[in-house]
Amino acid sequence: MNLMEKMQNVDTRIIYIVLLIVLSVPLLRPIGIPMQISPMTRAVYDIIEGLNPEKDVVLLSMDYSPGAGLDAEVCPVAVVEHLMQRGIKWIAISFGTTDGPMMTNRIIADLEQRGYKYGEDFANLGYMAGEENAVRLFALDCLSVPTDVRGNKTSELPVMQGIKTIKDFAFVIQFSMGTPEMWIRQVVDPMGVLFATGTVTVSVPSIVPYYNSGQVKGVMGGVSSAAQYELLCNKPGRGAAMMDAQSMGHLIIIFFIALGNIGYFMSKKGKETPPSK
Amino acid sequence: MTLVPGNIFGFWMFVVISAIVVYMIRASENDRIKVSIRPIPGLEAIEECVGRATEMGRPVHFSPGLGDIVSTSVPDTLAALQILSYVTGVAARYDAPFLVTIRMPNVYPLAVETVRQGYTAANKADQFKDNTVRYISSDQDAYAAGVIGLMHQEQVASSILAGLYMGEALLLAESAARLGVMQVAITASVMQVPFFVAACDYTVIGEELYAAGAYLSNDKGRLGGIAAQDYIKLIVMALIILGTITTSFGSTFVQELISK
Amino acid sequence: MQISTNIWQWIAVACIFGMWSLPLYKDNPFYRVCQNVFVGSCAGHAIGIAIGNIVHYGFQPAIYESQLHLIIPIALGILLYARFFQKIAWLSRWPVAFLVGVGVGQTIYSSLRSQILNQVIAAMTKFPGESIGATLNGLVSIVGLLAVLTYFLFTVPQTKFVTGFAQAGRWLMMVTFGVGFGNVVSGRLSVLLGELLKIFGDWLGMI
Amino acid sequence: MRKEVPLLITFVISIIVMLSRITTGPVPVIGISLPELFEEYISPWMTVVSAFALCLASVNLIMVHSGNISRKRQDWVYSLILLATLIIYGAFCTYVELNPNNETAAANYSLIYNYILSPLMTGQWACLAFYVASASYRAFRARNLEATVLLISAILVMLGAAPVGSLIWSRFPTIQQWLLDVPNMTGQRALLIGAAIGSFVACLRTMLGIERSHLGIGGSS
Repeated sequence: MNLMEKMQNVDTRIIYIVLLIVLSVPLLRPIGIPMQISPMTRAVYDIIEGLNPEKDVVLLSMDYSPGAGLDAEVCPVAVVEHLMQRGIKWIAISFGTTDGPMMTNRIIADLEQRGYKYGEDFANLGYMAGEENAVRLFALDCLSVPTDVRGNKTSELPVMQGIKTIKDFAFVIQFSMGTPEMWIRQVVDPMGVLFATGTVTVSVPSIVPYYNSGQVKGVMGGVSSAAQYELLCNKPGRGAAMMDAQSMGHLIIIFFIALGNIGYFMSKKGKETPPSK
Repeated sequence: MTLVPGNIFGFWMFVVISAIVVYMIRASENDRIKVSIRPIPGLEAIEECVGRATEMGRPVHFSPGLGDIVSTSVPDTLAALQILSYVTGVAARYDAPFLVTIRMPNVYPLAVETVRQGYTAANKADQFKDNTVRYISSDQDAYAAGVIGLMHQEQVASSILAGLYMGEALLLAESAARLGVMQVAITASVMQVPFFVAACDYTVIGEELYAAGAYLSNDKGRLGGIAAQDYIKLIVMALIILGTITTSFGSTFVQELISK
Repeated sequence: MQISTNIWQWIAVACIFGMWSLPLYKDNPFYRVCQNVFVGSCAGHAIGIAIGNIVHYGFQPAIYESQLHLIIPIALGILLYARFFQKIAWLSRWPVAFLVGVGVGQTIYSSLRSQILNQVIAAMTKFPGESIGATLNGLVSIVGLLAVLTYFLFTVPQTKFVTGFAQAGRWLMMVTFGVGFGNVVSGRLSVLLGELLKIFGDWLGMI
Repeated sequence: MRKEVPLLITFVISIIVMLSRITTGPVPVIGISLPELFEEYISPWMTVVSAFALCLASVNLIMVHSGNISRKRQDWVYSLILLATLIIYGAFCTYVELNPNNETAAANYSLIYNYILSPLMTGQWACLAFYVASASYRAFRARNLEATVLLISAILVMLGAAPVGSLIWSRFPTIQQWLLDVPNMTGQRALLIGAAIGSFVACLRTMLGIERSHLGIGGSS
């Protein structure tokens, strides 16, 4: 077996270990490579900067599950941090996955430890079955959710005072693992609310047409976007901590592609012509 | 009862295109129009796939994807089953060993029936065996792992992946490519196409899946539906061109009309 | 470095390694246990949330607020399970028909409105643009859009022009898929990084 | 009866739901407006029926695995583990859902959720990063012109999206943003419109009962 064939036949487990090492080192010893802020992320920041803490309430649609890990979780954490910094009230509800309420509880648990008040500063309305249909039902009548996750009557929550339909929210942002068609179809287009979305990195390309058409006013996508957001808020968190490692990860993947292709072309040269396409 | 403003154009567009769809489906069923579909290169490769397997004396693998028949993935799964019917016919003609793997319990009975009918239609009912169609697991990762295991065991020569795919598409296609399996992927799952393009020999993309289903099954109603989709697309393209021209001359007439 | 003394952190890390043992090592009993606990607990969680919803949105308003019409969906919901009894299996078609009906009704018009008409409006470009760059971008967008749509025209006569234009559409799609692939790499790495952050930070206390 | 009733249900319900979002004012005969009909009846019904549907997959799972256990099929022990977790988890979660005021139970449930279910789920997903790495080494070959175009744009995006890209060449982020905003946006928009048209036709076929295989009634008519 010559070198070129060897290059084509590295055991996958070696690849995995290399990947783990390359990712771990910058995680433990960050270098702090400066980053640029994308206009789609800045748009979300600007919307929240423009809200009025006296009267505005924000709705978070929490439609991600723990499966997507921090790639989905860092965006809502960064946005909620910003909302709290500015003293803006918010309400969370879930339509896309039964895991949503638990993800909200994680954020709330941290805020409560820091002295914020459940029910006054924020509330978690839980999961509503029916996906797209439920989104529309809630938008038409926000009190159709009888109780929150802690058994309080929704209509009696201080943060819900003055909220009847989706139009009473100053801003709606959905955090999901996919694309926001559900909200665009049922709420944004027919009722015209200010809407943005935070999703996982994978889904960003599919959302760009909606951003371009103005149906979605801002897009956050995964760790890199959250890191930029943390930078905007001057509060580096877990997103920023991962960025150097993320860079190295990209480089090593490009290296793997190159390695595989060099081996492929060199070994192809030596042999007979491959079957035609 | 009146229309809410902002939906007037949309409503009439709905009525018009629904009428087109229904008319085309009926007209095609009654042979009033003849629908012919452009060649889809990946589909020609199916025969090559089966032929290759026959020469090597090893099986062809087919997967109708991860979709179910009770969710939004219905069209994808049905199209995949129509393709399955065609592939069965080719496999029967070539006497190639054939293997179908299933993820969704609901799809299993439909797939068994499709394959059985495919063999019967080719007058080779005796070639249909109980283990031709195999239920693997409803968990997508377990399904992928099971299929990869089978490919090793049975030394599959070529593989046809049709229908809806998710994250594990990467697993399936990459492992098969490593085994030197010739692959044709037919999917409308946009997110998975990059992996298929990179790892498979032929990739049939997006709506080509539905067209392929109609084309290979020769179901006249479905072919009519495909023709209707083309008309809708032409209407959309005309609107875009018209809007661009009027906008360039400083008029927002078309936009206002559509928003009415 | 300060290793966590919280037993739960240890359990969480064991679960992560259990799942990773498949790619990093090979199929093994520990992985199988994790895999089955995973599938079982997801299903259990879904059952709990579903029962909660049935009670909160079905039984409670039906009984305490005497919204008796809610008996209809409760009955339909129960009929879903008729499929497990061969003789009355056909009854489960009714709730399925209801679910499908609402689903179709919700999407059919709104997909026309939001995904077709509003995107069509957004695609209309003003020529010439504000700068040469904007004009070129506009040109790429509009010609590219028409080319990809042409690629998906199946029944029109395939003249040389149509096939050539469609091929251009296919090239554009390859660029699109490349962008998608780049983002997939980035996204998958982020998930793994998040796990490493938990292992090094929450468990080993190295960050 | 067996065929006609479900087809009729789908047709009537879908028409009401569709029209309920674009019309106002009472319908001549029934005297109630469609939006009201939708909001008061159909929509709450849908919430309840879909909650019942949520359990369906779990029931399927229970049937398959209890079958494995009773027939002592290969690896039935794993089926037992699966069933046991399902029952314990299901019971605990149900209790928490029905007694939202019991804070201790909720806190304990959160512990199990955050430290068992959630790491298992993320662990599973994180494996995809490994597979992407091995796939990029073994499968992503520039084996034809199309794959080459795809790979080049993917690499440009990867370089532009990571901060390190701009250290290598300051224009990478600009290129990445352009690829995302212009060619990608165009391609995605076209795929979006195409998919919407496809789904429109599929929905219409279902609505009119031309497509009925989801109900298990033959193929298309």
